[in-house]
Amino acid sequence: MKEWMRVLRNGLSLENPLTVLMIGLCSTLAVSTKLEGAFFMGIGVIFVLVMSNVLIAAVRKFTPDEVRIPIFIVIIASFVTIVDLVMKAYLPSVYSFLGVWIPLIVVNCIVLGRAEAFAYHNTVWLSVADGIGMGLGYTVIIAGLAAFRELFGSGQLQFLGATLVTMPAFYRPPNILLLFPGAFILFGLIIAGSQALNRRIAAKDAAQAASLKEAV
Amino acid sequence: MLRLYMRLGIPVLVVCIVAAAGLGVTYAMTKDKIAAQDREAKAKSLRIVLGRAKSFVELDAKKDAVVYEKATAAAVDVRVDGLFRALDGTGAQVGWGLLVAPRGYGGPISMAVGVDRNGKVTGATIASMNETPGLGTKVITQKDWLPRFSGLDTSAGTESVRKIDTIMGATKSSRGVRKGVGAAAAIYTDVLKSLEGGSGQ
Amino acid sequence: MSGVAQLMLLFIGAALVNNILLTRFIALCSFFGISNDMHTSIGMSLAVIFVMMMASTATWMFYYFLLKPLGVGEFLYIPAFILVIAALVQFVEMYLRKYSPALYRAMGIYLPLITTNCAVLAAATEAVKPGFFKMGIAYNFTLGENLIYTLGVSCGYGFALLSFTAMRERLELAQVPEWLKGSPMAFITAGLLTLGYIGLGSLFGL
Amino acid sequence: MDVMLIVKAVGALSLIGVMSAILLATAAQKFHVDIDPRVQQVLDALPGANCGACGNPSCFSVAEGIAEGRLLATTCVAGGQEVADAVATVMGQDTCVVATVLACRHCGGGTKAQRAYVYGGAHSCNAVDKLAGGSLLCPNGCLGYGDCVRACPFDAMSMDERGLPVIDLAKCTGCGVCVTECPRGGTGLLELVPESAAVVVRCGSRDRVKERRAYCPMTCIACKKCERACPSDAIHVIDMLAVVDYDKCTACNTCVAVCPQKCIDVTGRASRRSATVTDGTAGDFEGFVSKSAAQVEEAEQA
Repeated sequence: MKEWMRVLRNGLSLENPLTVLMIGLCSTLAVSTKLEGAFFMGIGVIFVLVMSNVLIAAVRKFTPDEVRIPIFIVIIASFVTIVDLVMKAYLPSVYSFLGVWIPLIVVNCIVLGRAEAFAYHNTVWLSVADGIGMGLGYTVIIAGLAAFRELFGSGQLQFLGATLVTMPAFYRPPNILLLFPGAFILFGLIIAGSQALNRRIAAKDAAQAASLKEAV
Repeated sequence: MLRLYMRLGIPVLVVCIVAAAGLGVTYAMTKDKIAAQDREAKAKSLRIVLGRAKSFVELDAKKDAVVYEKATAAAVDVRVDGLFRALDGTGAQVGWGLLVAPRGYGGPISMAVGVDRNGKVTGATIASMNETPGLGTKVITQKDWLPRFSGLDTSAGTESVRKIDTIMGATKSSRGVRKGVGAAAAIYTDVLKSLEGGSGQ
Repeated sequence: MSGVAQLMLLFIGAALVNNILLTRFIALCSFFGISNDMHTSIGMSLAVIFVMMMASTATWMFYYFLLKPLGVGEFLYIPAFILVIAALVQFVEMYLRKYSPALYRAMGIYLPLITTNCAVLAAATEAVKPGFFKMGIAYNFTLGENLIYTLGVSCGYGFALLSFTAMRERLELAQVPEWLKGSPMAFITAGLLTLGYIGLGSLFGL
Repeated sequence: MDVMLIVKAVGALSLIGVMSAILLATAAQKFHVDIDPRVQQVLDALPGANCGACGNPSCFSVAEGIAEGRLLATTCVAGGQEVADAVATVMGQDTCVVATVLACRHCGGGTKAQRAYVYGGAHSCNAVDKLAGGSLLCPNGCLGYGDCVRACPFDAMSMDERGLPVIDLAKCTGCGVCVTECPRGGTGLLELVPESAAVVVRCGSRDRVKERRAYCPMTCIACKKCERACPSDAIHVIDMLAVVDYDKCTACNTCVAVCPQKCIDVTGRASRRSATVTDGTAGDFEGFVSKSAAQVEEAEQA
């Protein structure tokens, strides 16, 4: 169980797929103009990640090495299609916003990457943790980015049809935030921030290690 | 030799069969729901442009293939997504609902256009599009623009929309929408007008 | 529009105006991942052009000769396409290693990466589901148009990748604020590059 | 439920799946390239940095070459003896001795050397060097923009306060990437020397002595004191520049002590002197004044 929690936390912080590993960027930047869309995208990715991780971990003993990529990718594609169909049927408004990006979950490097790097070598139980951790790590970043872009780019923040926050009337939302260049620049700043944070943590660790040494 | 084929083929085959079966089941379960959503979305935008009509009957893609062919030809480079007879409560035809998709800045703009039996546009609305937020979206957010198409005479075909100005800052998008209405007008004058009368009732 | 002119427009539209990397946000992973080094970028671009042409031809045929007639294209296209792409990429890799070591050395190591390159799947899907990826297509393609279109998309990919790599190589030497060094600066540069591509939208009335 | 549809779906996807499997299986046989299993083992033994120091494009191509017998087990210059031993074990050969080399720098001028012009362009030695022969008056001195530091695949180099690259000999593998990258590497600013090298002349200027005295406080003035003092005839002034013959040098450090310019310096892994220790610091810049032979000895003992 301890191991399980460790794997779960890994996805959230140390190996966060977006800010640390920098994979799965396409959908992150494109979908993060609306909080609601980003949220459901995250849910979709978590579902696909967990299910495909579980299945791949389960069949890993019976998979010949030469055809493992086709097998993984069919499994992943099937779950993606399920998300695609279910969302189309039950969440049409979300689907009309996300539609394009759902099929691209298949080629989202996070999913195949985790299948190869983790699920293929680990047990079903741990793979679940990895799927949830990685998926949550993705969702947190993408939803945060979306909330920021929606609030400051369009002047109000909506979720499931309810308006959560509205900027005061004198605020004139800059369009650039909703456009592609804004997404790139904003994401660049986010990475700069997270790098600075990591550096500070590393420096602190080093200082701590040094003081320990002295004490010894 | 054969063993290699079996060793590689069987796992792939099994995975494919299971995956396809699973997807088939999911598709069968969601198919009706998706079709209903689709119909609902279409009907919703059609009701906006032709409020008088109680029901819409789509021209069958197989039975009326000729009509669709002619309509596509009349629409030039605007995609024709569907042609609907608009019926009132008694089943009498009050006009036509047309679903067209002209090209805007960010890809096709799916829109609905209503035309009444006098050849006047009753309204135009946008069902979905991918225009730039804040710029191309002005075709919707500028509230007084789309209603300007109402009452437009369709007799001049694609030229009918000439007198509607495009929106500054959303030139491509508004030109696309204009083109969509123009195509609908052309389809009506060239094709649908002659189909009116008894057949709808 | 005459045939040749239309094909030209199709190509330019796919390569520049609707550039897959900079206006559609597709295939960004490889865009940031390998744009450090010019040699790598050239190899990857060549490999992408090559694989995309083959893959989209194959998926087009599978779609129109198998999936569509059976009426299962609607929900089976994702697994079917990606399976075809994955198998094809692996096959090409093996073939090149055996028969064209020179070519294999030039782009061989990038081939496995292409399976997860969204651009290939996106272009293949767009060709049979027009307008799906909003890449400026309004009708179903014939095989020939599909080829031209795919060539346009992949050349656009290569063009964007190479120009971005050139910028990043120059950026290496520039004096950038310490906290922006490395990938943050790369993202900001990409943002400015996309600004330029937005301007291309008014080109040729596309 | 539409059974027929599911059957069709299963049929279509299975067909594609089986076709791909057959394609791959056939390819695996038809295009089978006999890869020597030793290639992988050799590859595992190599550092895998793909540094290109050996003149081959990648570690994989080296592994192939070694397995085919085209290349020697000692090909990897970066890996040194350890890697060569491991590779030789894989290949079933006797272990062979590698002549390890290290990088060293022949310049002590740094920021104190006079400039020909003020340069404000791209931060790159290669760029400066192309602009009117570089911003330094000295044609062989270090330009100080750190191309070598960025190029070093082993993170063994860093720029110090004097604007000179310092080589951490504990990390340096002698791969030579810095020498290739340095625009003045070809004229001897950076050089690969044997691991046993104990002293280094921190000047490589080919200018006339009078001129180089005018623009650099550190330069070798060709006074021949070192040549006369050397007990083992290992240092000579050739073309107005002191040059060490490492075959003869016994690391007695006499030359270091007699040099009036303090331009000869202690270095080398053999003397366990990381360049950062003996290579002077910003404080004692004016020709390593504060460093006497006694101090060097002291440093050695510590």
